[in-house]
This record gives sequence, structure tokens and C-alpha cells, in this order.
Amino acid sequence: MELDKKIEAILFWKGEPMSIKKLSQILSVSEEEIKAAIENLKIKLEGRGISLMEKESEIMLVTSGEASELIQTLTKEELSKDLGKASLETLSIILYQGPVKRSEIDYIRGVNSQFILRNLLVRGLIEKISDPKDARTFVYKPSFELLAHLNVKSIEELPEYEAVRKDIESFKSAGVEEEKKTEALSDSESLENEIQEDSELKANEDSI
Amino acid sequence: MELDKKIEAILFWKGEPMSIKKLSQILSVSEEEIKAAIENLKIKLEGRGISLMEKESEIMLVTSGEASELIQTLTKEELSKDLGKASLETLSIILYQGPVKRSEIDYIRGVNSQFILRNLLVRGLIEKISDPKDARTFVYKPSFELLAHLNVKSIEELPEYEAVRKDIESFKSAGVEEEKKTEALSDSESLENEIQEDSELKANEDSI
Amino acid sequence: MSLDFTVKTPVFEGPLEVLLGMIEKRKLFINDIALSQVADDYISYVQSIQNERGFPIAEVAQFILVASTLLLIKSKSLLPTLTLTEEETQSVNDLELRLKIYQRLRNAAEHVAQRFGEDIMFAPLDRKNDVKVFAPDKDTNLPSLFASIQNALKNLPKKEFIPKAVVQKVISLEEMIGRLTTRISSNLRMSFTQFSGEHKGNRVHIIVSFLAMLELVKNGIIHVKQEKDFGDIEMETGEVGVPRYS
Repeated sequence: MELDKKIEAILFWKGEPMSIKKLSQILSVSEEEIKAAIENLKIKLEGRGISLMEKESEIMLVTSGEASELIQTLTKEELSKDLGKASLETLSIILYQGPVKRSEIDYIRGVNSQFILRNLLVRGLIEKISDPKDARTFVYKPSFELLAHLNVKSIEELPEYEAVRKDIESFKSAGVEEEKKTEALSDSESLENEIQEDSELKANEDSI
Repeated sequence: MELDKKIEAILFWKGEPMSIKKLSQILSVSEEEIKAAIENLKIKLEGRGISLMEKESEIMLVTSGEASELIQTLTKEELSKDLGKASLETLSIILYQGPVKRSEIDYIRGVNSQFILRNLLVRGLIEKISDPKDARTFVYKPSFELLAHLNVKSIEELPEYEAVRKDIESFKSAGVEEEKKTEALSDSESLENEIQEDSELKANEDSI
Repeated sequence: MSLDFTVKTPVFEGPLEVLLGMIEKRKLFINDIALSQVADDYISYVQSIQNERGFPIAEVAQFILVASTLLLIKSKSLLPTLTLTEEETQSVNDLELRLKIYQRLRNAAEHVAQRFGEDIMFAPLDRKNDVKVFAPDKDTNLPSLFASIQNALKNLPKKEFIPKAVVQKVISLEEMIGRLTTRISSNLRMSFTQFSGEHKGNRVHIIVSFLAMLELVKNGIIHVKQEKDFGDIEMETGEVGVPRYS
């Protein structure tokens, strides 16, 4: 794969400015080679909807100038749209359970919440912070603005706060009991099966 | 600004799947024009670091499969690359036979698929939507995430996609014909059949 | 909460998977001849899993349904004069069809296994250049959010019991096997004169042992029914795959 394509992929994926130095490290080539590839990429992007923006020694991909008006309209529209059932449900889980990991939200909802969380973040209804218990992952919590908007001074003031939390806890601990039961039974299962189960289990951790 | 450039800009900005219908509304052109522009965009993106994915009437921009290793070194997220046997079987049914009801999945697998489906939903590999033919029930179909994990830009790119669908159709229609034939023959089976079966009997004697 | 969540599904071979395995092991094509040849192996397998601790009862019922269809096929091959009812013929055709579909999809699954995770295309990361504006909608209020969490709680997965239809089928299966036993016994008496010559002893022997096998399967069905009468199904099916917390 040519260097300019690799740079294109990285910048598209990141959506943030990146330094030439950093790119040269990632791609294990000299900064001169990166610069040459950037010139190449600029040519390749002619006639495309995205362009390369350079600032000092940083570069990033942005939507082409003529599209900016369109994007503005879309942003406004997105912010004024109704949240919808799935978003409200996700928001309510974050409200009652937050700070909460995405895997936990997904587990309770039974579906993947990736795009919904993105939208709630953009609308300033929730915040994404590093998990204090594990810096590699994130947790979601209601934003201050949301709590103020709801006129809730502390989370415990939420309707039936204790009851809701207890219900969710008991759902989760029901899972724990099941787990124990299988462990007790596991000696009658073949070793091969167990290994398979185990790898399936691992695959699910945090990839959610 | 050409339509395909506008579409690329919007998709880049959005970073999520968008429907052709929505794009036609935003850009105030017909869906046919959008589709034609998508074809243009696909040509422009050939061999680039970015690919266009299509699924039913939605499209999305992603990093190209060639850049996979590169992006993997950058991502902090743990990737789900392992599939258990049951997941693999269920995903294959949804990929090659989807959209498909849970009862159909259970019928093909011969086992209860409730929990494996929930697991796949949580992992974001499949989607659950109301059955367009019957709003009371649901159907399952592949997600963009799943196709992206398989490095296919559209479901038709899956190896043997058409062949598998055709084969299964022919099994089903053969089954229907078989039924008709049996009804017609009812109990007046020909002598020839009986003789044949008699020789089968001999073949079976050893197997008991 | 720093724990991860997962739904764990027990791994065991399904009824069609086991059957297909037996057919493929003998390098046979899927048809009634092949099915009647593997019937004995399959029934011994079903007998063995019934005594296995931890094997979900709901799934055993599925195995017994398949076993019973194999019995029909085998009965017909032993006694060609035996006439199957429309429903029986239907279940024979149905089993063949399911096996063919299953086999085709299982082969296709090879492609999926080969490609999955090999060259992943990545969706872009969250776009951080969005200006964050606090933008609630008309439903962003306590009553709506409370209703939403209530709904989410209501939709939490519950243990699933054996669908009534399966239980009923298993019960009527017992009757079916009872009837089949009677039909074969009387057919055997009627056909006795047909069995002439050197094969006579052999054939009677085959059919008698077949009748014994029918009894065994019938016992298996009763076993499943009892599980239900003792109210154990609920517990047993819990193992089909209740969400786990790890």
C-alpha cells in the first residue's frame, strides 16, 4: 500500500490533526518521505469531497470548503431532532447507572449503543470520561447541564432511584448465580467445550 | 460542487451510516441521482485508503481493508476477532439468508438461538428490526460492523453469496414438489418402488 | 462498576449437527437411505446425552424429535408395506430439507470463519471537532426518562421455558411411537409369509430389535415429560444460556 494511501486512511480514521513527526514514527519512514507523500495525497484529493489542511507541522483531513454550509445546516438539524426511544433509553440508563461503561449499557439494552452514545455526547447530554478504575477504558455519566435541566441536585433524587438500581443489580447478580452453577456442572462437560466457551467469553470482554 | 463530492463530505463528517433517502432530502435531489453519484464516488475511491460500504439502502465510509493492520496498531480498543462455533453458525445464517426471523434461525440450527442472538446484538455484529411483513415480529440482519469485519464492501461480495442463496431456494422448491408428488401417489405406490425398497432392506440388515 | 458483561452460551452440538456429522462420516448424501443407515447411531447418541448432567432438557426434546423421524424412515425401509401418514411423510421431507440447508450454510460458514477479523475495515473514530451544544429535546424530562428506564427493566432478558409447542409435540410423539409400534407389530405378523427363504430368521430378528429400539425412544420421551411434571424444565433450560456476569 502506497504511503499516501496509508496517510489518507490514518487521517480519515482519526479525524484530528496529526504531526508529521508522529506519522513518520507510525509508518517508520523519514519525515521527508511523509512530506513527499502528503504532496501526492493533495493531488489525489483534487476532485474529492475531503481535503488536506496543513497548519505548521500538523495535518488533518477536513470536508472540502464548499461543503461547509451544508455541514452547518446538518449540525443544526441534528441538534434539534427528537432523541427517539433508543436514545432516551440509553440516556436513562446513564442517568440511573452512571458512571457506566459502554459494555454495561449494551448488556442491559441487549444491543450495541455506539452511535447513540456519539449522538448523546454531541448534544451535551452526557460526558465521556476515563474510567477511574481502568484508565484504558471510558465511562459515561450525565452532564451537569442535563442534571440542571432536570432540576436534579443529586442523583438520589431521581424517581424510585433505589428500586431501579436494585432491579438492575438483581438482573446482574442473577447472571452471577448462573455462572456459579455452570462452574459446578463443568466437570461433566468435555474439556474441549470448556476451552471453546472460554475463548468465546474472552472475545466478548470489552470488545462490546 | 459535484454531488459525489458533497456525499463524500457528508459521510466523512458524519462517520456513521447514512441512508440514500436521507441524502436525497439533504441534497434536494432524487434518490436515483444519489445512486448515480455513489457509483462515481466508488470509482474515485478505488485503491484509496478509504472505502465506501453499501448495505441495503445505506452507505458509509470506512478505512480500506488494506489499511487494516496499520489501523489495528493505532486502535486502543480490543478487537473481537474470535467467533465461537455457535456464533459463526448463526452469523452465517444471517449473512447468507438474512433478513431472517429467529424462528427460521432456530429451524436451521435445530437449537434455541435466543442468547446467541442477544450476544451478537450486543457485540454490534447484527441488527434486529421489525419485520416489514409483520410488525409484531423481528428479523435479524448483518450490521456494517459485521461486513467491515469480513472486509466486504457489500454483502454481495461475500464468497458464494448468490450460489448459497440459489442452492437453498432450490432445496426448498424441490421439497415443495416432493410433497405434491407424494400426495398424488398417495398409497398407490408402484410395484417398482417396492422392489427397490426391498433391496434397500438388504443393505440395511448389516447396519443394525 | 469495572466489570465486563457478556452473554455466555453453552457449547454443545445441535441435533442437526450431530446427524449431519454421522452422515458425512460415512460419506453419504442426504437422502432417506442415508438417514435410515445412521438411525441406530443417532438413537444411541440421544440415549447417551439424556443421562449427561448439564445437557439442557429443552434441547434433548429437539434430539428426540429428530430421532423419531429417523425411526419413521427406518420403519419404512424395514417394512416397505408400511404406509406413512401425511404428517409423517411431511416430517421426513422436512428433516431432509433442514439437513440440506444446514449443510449448505455450514459450508458457507467456512468463508465467514476465514475472513472474519482478517482485514477489518474501520469506522472512523468519534468526530471531536463537533461543537458541543447542550441540546435536549421535548422528552428530556424526568417522567419520560423514568418511563424509559422502566421499559428497559421490563425488557431485560428472562429465562426462556420450553415453548409449549415443543412439549406438546413430544407428548404426541409418545403416542406416535406407540402407534408405530402397534403398526409394525401387526405389519410384521401380516408380512410373516413374505419372509421366506434364508433371510427369514434374520429379518424377524432385525424387526424385533427395531421394536425394542422404539421402546427405548419411548422411554426417553417419558423421561422428558417427567422432567416437566417435576417442574425441572425451568431450571434445566436456564442452562441454555442465561446471561452471565463475569
